[in-house]
Parts: sequence; C-alpha cells; structure tokens
Amino acid sequence: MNTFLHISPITASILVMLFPLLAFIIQAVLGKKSISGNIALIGIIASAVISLFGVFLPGWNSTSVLQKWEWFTIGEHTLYVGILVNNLTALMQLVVCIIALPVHIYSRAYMKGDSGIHRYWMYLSLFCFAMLGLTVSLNLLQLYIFWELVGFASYLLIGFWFTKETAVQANKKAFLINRIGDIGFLIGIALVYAHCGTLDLSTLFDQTSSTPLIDKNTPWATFAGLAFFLGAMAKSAQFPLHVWLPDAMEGPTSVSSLIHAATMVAAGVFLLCTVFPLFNETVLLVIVLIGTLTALSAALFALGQYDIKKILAFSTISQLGFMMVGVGIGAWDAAMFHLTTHAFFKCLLFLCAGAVIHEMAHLKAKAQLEFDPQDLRHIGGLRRFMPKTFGCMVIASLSLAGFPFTSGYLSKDSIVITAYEWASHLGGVYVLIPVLLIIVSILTAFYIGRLIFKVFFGSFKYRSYIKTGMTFHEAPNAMLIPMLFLAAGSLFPLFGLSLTNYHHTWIMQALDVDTVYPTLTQAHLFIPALLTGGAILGWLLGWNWYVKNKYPLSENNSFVHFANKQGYLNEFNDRIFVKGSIKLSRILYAFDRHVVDGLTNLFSWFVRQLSVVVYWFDKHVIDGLVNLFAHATYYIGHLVRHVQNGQLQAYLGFALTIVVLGILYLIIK
Amino acid sequence: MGVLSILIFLPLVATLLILTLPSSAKATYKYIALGFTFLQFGLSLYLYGNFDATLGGIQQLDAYQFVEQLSWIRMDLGAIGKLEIDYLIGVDGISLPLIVLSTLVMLMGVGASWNIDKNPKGYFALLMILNTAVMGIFSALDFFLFYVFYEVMLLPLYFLIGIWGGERREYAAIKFFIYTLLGSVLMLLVIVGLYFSVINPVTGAHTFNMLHMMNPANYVDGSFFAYITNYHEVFGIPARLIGFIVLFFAFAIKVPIVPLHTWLPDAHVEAPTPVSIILAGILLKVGGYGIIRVCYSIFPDIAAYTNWWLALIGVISILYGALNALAQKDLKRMIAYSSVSHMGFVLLGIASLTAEGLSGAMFQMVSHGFLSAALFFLVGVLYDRVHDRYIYNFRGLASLMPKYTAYVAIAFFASLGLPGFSAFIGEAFVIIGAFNAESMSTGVPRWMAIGGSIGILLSAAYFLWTLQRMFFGQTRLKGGQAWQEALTDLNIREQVILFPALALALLLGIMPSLVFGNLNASVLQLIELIKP
Amino acid sequence: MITLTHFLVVSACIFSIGLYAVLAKRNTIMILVGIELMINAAILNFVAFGKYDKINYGGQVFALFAIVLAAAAVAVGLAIILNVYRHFKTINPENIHELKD
Amino acid sequence: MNISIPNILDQIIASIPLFKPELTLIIGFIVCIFTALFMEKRWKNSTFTACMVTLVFSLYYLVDQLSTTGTGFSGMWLVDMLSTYARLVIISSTLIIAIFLQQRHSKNNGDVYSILLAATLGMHVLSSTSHWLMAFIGIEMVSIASYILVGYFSQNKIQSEAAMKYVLFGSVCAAVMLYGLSLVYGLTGNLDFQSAEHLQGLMDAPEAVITLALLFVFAGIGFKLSFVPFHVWSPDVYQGAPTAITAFLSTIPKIGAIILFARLYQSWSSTAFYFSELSTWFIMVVAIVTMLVGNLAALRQQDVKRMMAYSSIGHTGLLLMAVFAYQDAFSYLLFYIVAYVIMNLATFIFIDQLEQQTESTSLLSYAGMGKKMPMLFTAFTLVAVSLIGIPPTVGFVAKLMVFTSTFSVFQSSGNTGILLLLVVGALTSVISLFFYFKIPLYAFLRDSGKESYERKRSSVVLLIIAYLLTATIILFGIFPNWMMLMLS
Repeated sequence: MNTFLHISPITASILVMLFPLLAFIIQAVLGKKSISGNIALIGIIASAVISLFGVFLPGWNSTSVLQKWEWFTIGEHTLYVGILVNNLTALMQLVVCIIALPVHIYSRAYMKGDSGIHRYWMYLSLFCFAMLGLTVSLNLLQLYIFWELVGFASYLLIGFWFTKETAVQANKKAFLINRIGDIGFLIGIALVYAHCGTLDLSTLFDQTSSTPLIDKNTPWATFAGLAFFLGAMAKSAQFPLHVWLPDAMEGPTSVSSLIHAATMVAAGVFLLCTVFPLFNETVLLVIVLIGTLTALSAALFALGQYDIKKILAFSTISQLGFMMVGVGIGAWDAAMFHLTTHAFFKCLLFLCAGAVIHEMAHLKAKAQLEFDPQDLRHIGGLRRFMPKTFGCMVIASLSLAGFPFTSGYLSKDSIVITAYEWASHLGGVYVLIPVLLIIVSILTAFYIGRLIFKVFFGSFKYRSYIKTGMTFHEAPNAMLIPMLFLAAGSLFPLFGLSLTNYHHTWIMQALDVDTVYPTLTQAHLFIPALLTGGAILGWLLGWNWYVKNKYPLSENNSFVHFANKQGYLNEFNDRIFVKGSIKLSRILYAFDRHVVDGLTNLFSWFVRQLSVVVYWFDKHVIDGLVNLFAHATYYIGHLVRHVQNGQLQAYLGFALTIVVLGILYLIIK
Repeated sequence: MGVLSILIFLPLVATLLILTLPSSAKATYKYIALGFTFLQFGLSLYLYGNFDATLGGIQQLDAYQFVEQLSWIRMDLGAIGKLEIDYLIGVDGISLPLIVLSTLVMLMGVGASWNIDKNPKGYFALLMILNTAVMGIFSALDFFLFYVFYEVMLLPLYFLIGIWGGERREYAAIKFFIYTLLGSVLMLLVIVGLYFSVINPVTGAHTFNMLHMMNPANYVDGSFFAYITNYHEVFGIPARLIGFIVLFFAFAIKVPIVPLHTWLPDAHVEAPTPVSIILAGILLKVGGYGIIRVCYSIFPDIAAYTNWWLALIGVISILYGALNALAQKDLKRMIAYSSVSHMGFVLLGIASLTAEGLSGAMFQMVSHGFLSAALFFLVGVLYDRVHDRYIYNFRGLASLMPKYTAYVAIAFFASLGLPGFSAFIGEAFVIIGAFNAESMSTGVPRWMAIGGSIGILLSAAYFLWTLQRMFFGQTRLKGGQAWQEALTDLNIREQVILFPALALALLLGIMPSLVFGNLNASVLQLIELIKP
Repeated sequence: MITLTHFLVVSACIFSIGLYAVLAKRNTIMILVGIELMINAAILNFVAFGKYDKINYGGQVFALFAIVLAAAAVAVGLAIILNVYRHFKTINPENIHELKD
Repeated sequence: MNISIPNILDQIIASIPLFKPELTLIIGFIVCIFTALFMEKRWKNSTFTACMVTLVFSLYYLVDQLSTTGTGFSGMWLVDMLSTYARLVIISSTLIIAIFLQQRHSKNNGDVYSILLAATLGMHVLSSTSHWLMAFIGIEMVSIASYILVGYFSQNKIQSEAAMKYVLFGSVCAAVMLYGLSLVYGLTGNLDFQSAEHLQGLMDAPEAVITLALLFVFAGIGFKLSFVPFHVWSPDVYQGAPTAITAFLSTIPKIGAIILFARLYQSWSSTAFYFSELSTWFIMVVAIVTMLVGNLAALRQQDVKRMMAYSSIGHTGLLLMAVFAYQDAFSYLLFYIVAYVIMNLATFIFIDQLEQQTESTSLLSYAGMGKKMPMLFTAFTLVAVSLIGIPPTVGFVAKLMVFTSTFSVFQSSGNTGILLLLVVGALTSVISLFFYFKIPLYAFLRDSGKESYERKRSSVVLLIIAYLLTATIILFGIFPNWMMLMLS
C-alpha cells in the first residue's frame, strides 16, 4: 500500500501539514467571503487521506524515518527543522486528522449562520496546521513553536464570541496558564540545549548510539524533566493547572470537542512520550502522583456538575490524568493507546452534547424561554426525540466507563493493569495508585451514567411546548454522520479483534515498550473484572437513582427479600456512596473553584497589586529622586545668588574676606 | 565617497533641500523626506546584499566592510603630542542589521508623520538631521566621530519632542536631553583617557581609533587605562573598571536600564507618534549597540568581570518594566514600559557572554525595533482619531474597527513572543544563552535566566489584559456617539506602513537566518575577544 | 635710625586704614580716598624696597607709574561718581543697588 | 649690565620693530582724539574710520611680525608666538567691537574709539610682557579704559551704577594687587617673573609673606578674569553696561589677562617650591569653584545679559583649567580663547539685535520669537550649543582639547584633584545645558501672547557678522585643524 502516490512519508506528512495552512491562508485572504468552510474542509480531507495512506500505512511499524533542513546557525551550533516519522508521530498525526475531519463536517451544520463564521474556519484551519505540525516536529524548538501556536489557536477559538465577557476572560486565562507551562517547556529546551548543544529529537534520544547524549540521572536532567512536565501539565490541564479547561468550554462545542477534548490537551501527553527517555525515577514518580491526583480530583468534581460541558471537561481532565499515570509508570504505549481511544469517544461525547445543546438552544430561542440550555436540570427524556444521538452518546459513555467491547475498556485496562504491575513490583504504598485508579474509573462510570440518564431518561421539562407544535427533532445528518463515524471508532474492532487483551491491539504491539517489571497474568483477569463490575454497579446505581428515583420493586414479588435487600443495598449505597460522593464532589468542587482557581485569581490579583506598587515606586521614588536631584541643583544655584545683593561694599567685603580667610588658612596649616 | 558615506549624508542633502525650498512648497517636504529615506533604504539593502557574512569585524579593520578611512583632524598639541582623528567608518555583523533596521524605521517614521501640519519645514529638516546622526553612530569606527554623531543625535530630538510634543513636552524634552548628556559628558572623559592610553601602532601617535583601543597591544604601559601594569586607581577602584562603568552608564541610559529609565516614559508619551517610533525603534538600540561595540569590545576584561551584575540589572529591568507596564492606564505609557522590559532581554543576552545570548540580544534589538515602532504607530492611530489613549475609555473596539484590531492583536502577540514572530526567537535565545552561560561558566547563574523567562509570562499578561480590556466585549466608549463616528478603521496609508513591519516580524520569526547569518562571525569574534 | 621694618609697618597700617575706609565708609568719595591710601601704602613699599635694589631703580620707577595710574583711575572714578550722583541724588553706596539678583 | 645712555638708546631703537603694532595703536589713539575733536562735525564716522584704519594697520604689522620672536626694551617687552597670536585675536575682535559700537551708538561717539584703542593697547601690553611693571600698566590701562567705556553712554541709573561698581571694585583690586606686587618686589628684588633671581627670591622667602603677596597679586588678575571670589562685579556690570560694551568686557580684557596668567603660572609652576605648589592648588580650587558658581548661579537668571555674565564666569573656570594644563604648547589655550571670543561676540550681537526688537533683555520677551525670526534663533541656538560644548561646534573641540591637556597632566601627576577638576568640568557643562537652552526653549517651545514687534534699527551688518561667526563656529567645529593651521 505504501506505493500510494509514490511519495515518501516525509513529503506526505509535510503535505499533511501544509494543506490546512494553505486553507488558512486562502481564507485569511478571502476574509468574509469564505463562510461555507468548504476550503477548510477540503484541506482537512486532503490531510486526512494523505496522512492515512501516505504517512500512516507506509510509516507504521517500519523504521523511523527523518529528514532535516538547516534552519539557522547560531554560534557554533546549527539548528535544523525537520520531519520525524515513526510510530508515535504517525499515529498522533493520524489521530488528529481522523478526529478533525468529522469535527469539520459537524461544524458546518453546527456553526451555520454565525456572524463570525469566516473567522471560525480560519482559526480551525490554523489550529489543524499547528497541531499536525506539532505531531511530526523533529526539533524541540520547532515543536515548541507549534506547541504555542496551538495554544494561540485555542485562545482565538475560546474567545470566538469575543463580545461575551466570560469568553474573553476565559481565553485570557487559558493562554496565560498555558504560558506558565510554555515557560517550563522553554526552560527544559534551554537546559537540554545547554548540555547537549542540539535539539534534534533524533540525535538527543538516539537509541542506537552506544553513548547516549543525556545521562538522565544528573540533577539537571531531573530539573529539565520537571520543566517539560510543567509544560505538559499546563497543556494537558493537570492539577493544579487544570483551572483553564472548564472555563475554556465558553468556546463553541465543536471546538471543545476537537481542541479541549481530543487533540490539543493530549499534546502534553504526546510531549512526555516524545521526550520520555529524559525522565528518571524522580520525575516519573512526580508524573504518576500528579496524574493520579488529577484523575481523582477531576472525577470527583465531575460528579456534582449540572452543566453538560463542564462534566465532560472534568472527565477529560480525569482521563488525561490516566494517561499521565500511564506515562509515569513507564508504559507510555498504554498512555498513547488511551489517548487514541479517548480522542474518539470523548470527541463523540462532546459532539452529542453539542447536538443536544443545539436543539435546546433552538427550543429556547423559539419558545422565548429563559434557561441555560446546557444545564442538566432542564434537560431530560430526550431519547424519544433524538434516538440516534442517544445511541451514539451511549456508546461513547460506555466506552468512557470502560465497558467490554469498547475501545475504552481496552485502553483503560492497559493503564490500570500496568499500573498494578508497576505498583506490585515496587510494593508498599505504591499499591495505592492502582487502587485509586480503579476507584476513579468507577466514579467515571457513575458520573457519565448520571449524565446519560439525566439527559435522555426521565421526563422532559418542556414537553408542553413540544405539544404545542414546537418541533424538537433529531440532529441533522451533517452532524449525525460524524457522530456515527466516531461511534464506530469508539468500539473495539478498530483497535484489534481481541475483546479483552489489550496486548493484542495493534497500537500496543507497535509501540510496545518493554517495562522493567514483569507482567502479572492474574492481574489481567481480576482487574478488568473489577473495572467492569464497578462500572456496571455505577450505572445501576445511576439508573436507580436518576431514572426511577423510587424503589423499583412491587410487594408481591418473588424477589422481595432480595429486592428489599437490594433496596437496602440501594439505600445503603445511596446514603453512603451516591449522596456521600456527590456531597464530597460538591465540597471538592467548591474547593476547586474557590481555592485552586481562587489561588490563580489571587495570584493574578497579587501581581496586579504588585505592579501598582512598583509603578508607584517608579513614579515617586526613582523618578522622584531624579527630580529631587534637579531641584537640589536648582536650589544651590539660588543660594549662590545671595552674594549678589547689589551692595558694592558687600561685594568687596565678600571678596576680600575670602582672600583673608585663604591667607589665614594657608598660614595656619 | 563610498556607499556608506552616501548612506550617512544623504539625509543632510534632504535637509538642505528642504531648508532652501520656500515655505510655499511645504507640501513637497514630506515627499522629499520620503524619497530620500527610500533611497537610503535601498542603499542599506544594497549593503545587506553585498555583505560578506564570513568576515568577523569587531577589532580587526580588514574584517570590516565598506570601510572608508580619511585622515580628518591632525593637530599638533605640542607637549601632549599630535591629535589624530580619522574619518573611519565601516560595517560588520553587529552594525549591519541595525543600519538596515534604522533605515526601515526611519521610513516608517516619515510615513507616520504624513499629516504633520505644524511647521513642516523645521520638522522634516530636523528629522533628516536625526537620520544622518543615527546612520553615523552605527557606522562610525573612530571614537571621536562616534561621539560627534552621538551628540548630534540629541539636538534634533530635543526640538522634535519639545516643539511637536504633548502637554508636558518641555519637561520631557529637557529631561531626555539632560539624562543623555549627563551620560555622554562623562563618556567624553573616558574617551580622553583612552586617547592617552592608546597609541596607533603605525604612526606611534595617540589615537581615537576604536579598533586600536580594542587591541591590548596598543596600550601604553602605565597609562591610565593600560591593560597590564596598570596601577591607576581612583578611590580604590581600578581605572579600567571605572572606565567601563562610566561608558556602561552612558549607554545604559539609552537602553534604558532600571533605574536610569525614567526619561523614557515621559519622552515616549510626550513625543509625537513618529518620534516615539524613532525613539523606540532606533535610539534604544544605540544603547545596546554601544554596549557591544564600545564597552565590551574595548574593555573585554572588565566585561567578563562584571557580567554578573549586568545580567542582574537586565533581569531587574525585565521584571520591573513588565510590572510597570501592567500597572499602566495610558496605552502609550504601557508600551513605553514594555520597551524597558524588552530591552532588559538585550542586556541579559549581552551579559550572558554566550554566542546564543549575544545573537539573541542582537536579534531582540532588531525585532523590538520594528515591533515597538509598529506598536507606537498603532497607538498613534487611535490617538489621531479621538485624542485619547486612556485604556479604560475604550471597550469592544473589535466590532468597531476589525482591521485595526487584527493588526493590534498581531502586533501584541508578536511582541509578547508568540513563536513564528521575531520577538520569540530573540527572547528564546536570550534565555537559552543565559542558561548556557553556566555551562560556558561565564558566571551568569540560571536563576537569572528563569527570572527572565518570567518576564515573558508577564509580558503576555499585560498585552492580553489590554487586548481584552480595550478590544473585546461589548462596545462602550467614553466619547459615546462622537467617538463612534471618529473611530474609523485603518486607511490604506496606515496599512501600508504597518503591514511591512508585521510581515517582517513574521518573516524573521520563520527565517531567523536572515539576521543570524550575518551576525554569527562577528558574535563569535567578540566572544573570542572577551574570552582570552 | 629708620629701618625697612618701620617702612613696612607704616605702609601696612596705611593699607589697613585704606581698606577700612573702602569697606566701611558710607560715602563713595571716601571709598576713593581709601583706595588712594591703599595705593600709597604700596608705593611706600616700593620706594622702601627700591633702596635695596641696586641695579636699576625698578622700585622707584614703579612708584612713579603707580602714582600716575592711580591719579588717572581716581579721575575717572570721580567723573563716574558725579554721573551717579546725577541719577541717584546720593553717593551712599548702600542706596545704590538697582542691579542685583 | 651696562646702563650708559647710548646703550639704552640703541636698545630702544633696536626694539622699535617689535613695537610697531603698538606704535600704530598709539598714533591712532592720538589721531582719534583729534578727529573726535575737530572732524566729527563735518564728517561723521571720521573717528570710526580712523580707528578702523589704525586697527587694520596694526593688524598688518602683527601679521608680518608672525615669524619674529625676541625681547626688547631691556627685557620688558616680550614678543613670541603666543603674544603675537593673542594680539591678533585681540585686534580682530576689537575690529568687530568697533563696528558694533559704530552701528549701535552712532551719535556723539567720537571718543569711544580712542578709548577702545587705549584698551587694546593695554591688552597688547598685558599679552606680551613678563614684567610686573608692564603688567600692572597694562591692567590699569585696560581697566581705566573699560571704566570709561562702561560709563560713557550712561543715560540711566542702571548704567551709571554699573560704571561706579566697576570702577570702585576695579580700583580696590588694583590697589590690593599693587600692594602684593610691592611685597613680591621686596622679596625678589626683580620684577621680571621669568627671571632666575625672581624665582630664587620666591624660593627663599618665608611662606606666610609669599602667601599674602601671591593672593594679593592674584586678586588683581582675578578681577580682570572675574573668577571667584572676584566675580561679583561682573553680573551687575554686564547687565548694566550697554550691550556693545558688555560684548567688549566679556571678551577682550580676559584675553590679555589669561595670557599673562598663563605666562606667570608656567614660569612659576616649573619649580617644586612652596609658591608654585600654592599657585597650582590655587588654580585648581579656584577653577572648580568658579565653574560651579558660574553655572549654578546662571540657572536662575531671567535676564540674558546677566545669564551670559555667569556663563562667562563659568567659562573662566575652564580657561583656568587650560592655564593649569598650559605647558609649552599654547595651541589649545589659544584655541579655547578664540572659540570663546567668537561665541561670546556672536551671542551678544544676537542679544543686541533682540534688544532692539523687544526693548528688553529678559528671556521672557523671547517667548515665541522663534517663529518670527527663525534664522536668527537657529543661529543663536547653535551658538548656545557651542557654549555648552556639544559637537559639532568649536565649543566642543575647545572643551575636548582642554580636557585632553588636563588629562595628560593628570596622567603624569596622578593627582586625584585634577580628576575632580575634569569631572566638575564635565558636569557643569550638563548644568549649563539647562540655562543655555532656555533660549530655544522660550523661542521655539513657548508661544508668545504678545503681538509681533515692528522691526526697527536691526543692523544688517551686525547680523551678517554674527551669522559669519556662527558659520565659523560650525566650520571650526567640524574642521578644527583649519583653525590650528592659522594658529601655527
């Protein structure tokens, strides 16, 4: 198949980058005239096709190829720009294309009629260009450039509705917090450059060479590793730098689905996978801890949310935490795997949510109602109105919750199991990590279940309106088709025919990294069971609690006792887990809002105040000193004039006195 | 009359032309000025094109290009020997980018002063004199010549600010003048000292030739600034250290560094738009150029000895300027302080004494050159429309003047160091160089580099804040309806001026080799000179 | 017998008196007189020293010139003071201070 | 030494050639008196013409004296390059002053020219002698002539007061100096301060007496140069005197005095005894103080002439610096003098022009004049720039040369005091910027509330001269060696 078009993967991946760029430029030139988005669409289709047939299929599982061109020389060192195509990059690029394509199609319907649509397509193409460039960069500096460009694109897209105050606040926040990370990244680059004199990934992490450039057990390596991780933390919204992602939901939902769920936020993970050889134990441990913390906290926050997109945002954060853990435990293959699967189902989730919100918004508009179309409490029982959406969403959620037959199942297992192996290899408190991860995945199942039930089951608050002729119908095909496509992608077959064993998925086989610790076969049995069980349990609870929020069973049932028990169990569960966890989540969320985010705001406020103080200092002390000096000189000038009082004899007296004094001084001394 | 001399003295011709033309022809002045600056720009491009990047320059004359040497002043002062002053000009990798930059910024400046109606004759005449002085500074290799141009530069500026400036123009003008003169008179003393310490190896006479001053062999033993066997001390401080400090002080005022920067906000805010463009675009660079060409090249030993402090000053300027910018309510003042912050990077890079840092600093100077010019021009656009710069008086301009907003956004992001634009390369390599300094053991610790990188964050903060505060959100203006009409979008002329600058920022951001290519040899040479 | 010292002492006294007059008198004419005294003190010195200057009579010659010049100066001074009196109707230097900072 | 009459006569006759220019002046002086008495009625400007002719002639004699050096009148008259060039400068600037007077005070001005010539003669004497007697005569001639000049046109209170202050202060200083001289004479028994026994006498003399004598002597010179503390008279007199006379006062008398002082210092500082040390320190301290006082006091002035008085005090400080650094090479000393003269003459001509326009010498009256007479104020600004010492003007080169020579002294002696001298010199030029630039500040930056004045009595000749002077300021600023060529 790699004879396709007879172009080398290098050229192909360059083309993949260039098409969106081309689209961007054309649309920038056209300006308001390009509202259809066809150009962007064509661009991304071309990229997708080429990246699949030109880069991925030929590049996959073959030796990594790279090509570099001299960029500029500074001092003795020459920097190159280049393209690196190996499994990792090819996969990442493909994922981006495959996700971006449906989102583009979806957007055509979703964004139709928006006044600023031409900017939308422009920004979207820009983002695709940057993201695709990021994936195949050879040079760390080059990577950094694209890294910031995606941030810039996301800034533009979050603030797409720039007249909305919250939106512009959000995009400012997003960019600034990402800037913190970027500085970390930059410092990392600087350190690497200072010690190795080059930034080419190929030369830096050259496995073949006998003497690796980097001795990772040096303090600077630790420092650099942490710096890189800081960068990843900001991009991938790791605690405590995650605060920007929930706010970023101010952007159009399609944007959230592409950028803030599937691709850009995953760039952090991708970066860590790229520079993985740099990390030593210390750094990795830090990554694991932060990852776990993020996964847990975000999952808890998600429990209590009422805003659909917020829930999904937090779930994204938590899933990113999973990936981080994957990297941290050294199984970055698993992390990449989860990244891929997550891209599909999370994107799908957002698209479905988008469809729902779209309809709700329409209803709101038509019926002149005043409610937040994203608020769960206003939505319900939609499965009758939009069954297909419902179907897609269910698949996506199942995948997220990690039910068998879904891709999520495989990837999540891969991480959790490896984590367990890692923990049991190290022993001691490390076991806490996999345990926490399992709890998190159960929580995940629960909150996503809650979302599904609340949205699609129960009774719809605004039925009455629909009775009165208001149409409330399925999403249009332009939106459905991408969703269906992604839904297909969220199932296991895409990744390999083995239902249970993630080791047999082609991604894992290709990217396989041999870990220091042994594989525990029994783990492959009970952990999936545990996860699945937990997931099912979570859904049951959710079902019982949100759909039939009363005891389901009648008296004269043969299963009374059991049912009662179950009821008790339910109540028990209800009291202990559900209520408890929801309360907890509320509290924690409040904590997050007011303390973590509050800290961010506090910090910005502090900087503001500091700046005011500094300015005061500048104006009154430094400049004041300058003026004081001037005035002092001026005043001395004034004093000197006292001699000139116009009295002749005073003059003479003055002059002669000084002479006499001089004489006296000279004689006496 | 070599091409370089033509480049320098062309504007003088323009001045004479303008002065001789009767006031009835005042409409033509700006076209004359524009024409001559265009010619200059062409010449500078010619220089750029015919520049041999392999030659280092710095302290060896044969490695300079477009050199012209005429004996200018020969005076027999009897007991104290012959006064030997040459008209010696030349270009090396350090000065070439700045020359090209200056011509470009001058072009922008002339374009920006298109609708100056108050006494255009004097205005353009002074502008052209300034132009000459600037070109002279960047190409003079004889210290006397350098000093002459350096001082001549001040006079036109005083009047440009003082006559065409804002309300507090008198204060700003004299403040600027006094500040700079204070630096330069002390510099004059050091020049005299150097004159007596250095002899021209060929003629054996004392000389003002900078290149001779850079060569330790030419120093007279026991002279005041002698390299070796120098016992001269003033109040216990070695003479050479004093000399370096004084020269640094003189140029640091121009850069400007904290705490010698307070003339800058006043001068920028009070100056008319074209003048602030030139101030920020060219004159600040004179400081950086002076530090490299004079302080570091003539006192390399001291440079290596003091760079810790210089770097510290640089970091302080970065953070201090950024914080000040964050606190501003006047847009122009904000940008002025941002210049302080960005020029801090230059100092940090220079002080790092690494090839990366120095090149980064040079690049930062170039990029800051036209970026700050563009920024000031943008402020000027707003000020022309409604004569107000107060950030809080504007809201949601984006929906009112989309083109303008687009340009502002690009300019802001370019200067807050968004990759793909030139400022990023400059700042990134300053940081990288500062990090590298420890590996090169030039004595600049890493925490300074980190401090610098925090400056990048802050710059993002104030630019984004301004962007959000002024341009986004619902349109609300202090001036109400009147402003609504006044605030028309950019016209063709303004776009013609803005577009090249921003395009150049992008171009250099993508192909830094355009600058680095010509820089490298000289930078390496300088590093060699400083590291014996 | 009168030695050089006597001359010097006397001339010093005269000089001081003249100086006093110059500084203290409230009448411009008296100031002129004081100046005259000072000059004469100097002349006295010259003559006294001239006694010991064998070669050429530098002292005496100087004395002569000094006398002439002093006379000229005083003449001019008087004329100007007259002029002042025309404008100010007084010659008390205390009251003549149009010009000052 | 043989003092038989024929010998002396021979000597006198032999010395006549060295004395030609002065002889012309003397003759011219007498001629002027007569023309003023008899011809003025019939032919106006006759005296002026006579004066001009005299000056031109003596200029001519000077020029062909350029190569000759020698002493005459039994060592009382001393002609060398320094004196010749100094006298050249004096004569040429006197020419300008004469024209100035003629332009400004056309009526009953006959005797002014004779007095002017007398002053010039005195200056010549000062600048070409090393003998105290001659020096004293010279000083007195100049002083008396200047008293008369100041008082000559006195129509109002201010001018007469100025004259009075000048004459009294001057006479007192002269008297003090005379007393000092008498002591010096007593100590040394020889009045030629370059001769060996003079120095020998000073070496043997007791310190206390030396101190007294020297300071008294310096008082006289200080009055002429108006350095601190003998500067107090100059602001009042400068302000009070007619502008043309102020121009004269601020330039010419200083030349002679500074030359004398330079000779004196050179010959005295050659040895390493108390008196030379004393004079060294004296000059250093006085120079520093003078520069500071002059420039600081000028900051607050609102009257241009008064401001210029202080500025010239400040420049005296720099002149002292030049004297301090004066060794055999007089070129930069002369250079500074010439620069100073040119700048001051130009300045006062401009001031005078404006005085004619605005009937005032107050800076406030310049407000907004820049628009009405741009040419004049541009030139004026350039002169101010030169006075500050900013390139590309002759003022800068002069200052640079003074600094250079002073630094060379510093490098050889390593005396930190000299460094202080240099630093003060540099800093004061920054201070001076502030008040000199009041002129363009008012002229260009301020707007005048008043209506424009009718142009009256603005003399074209003077303006042309002033512009020429300005041109030379720039020209010599860029090509100082041209001037040096003329000087050597």
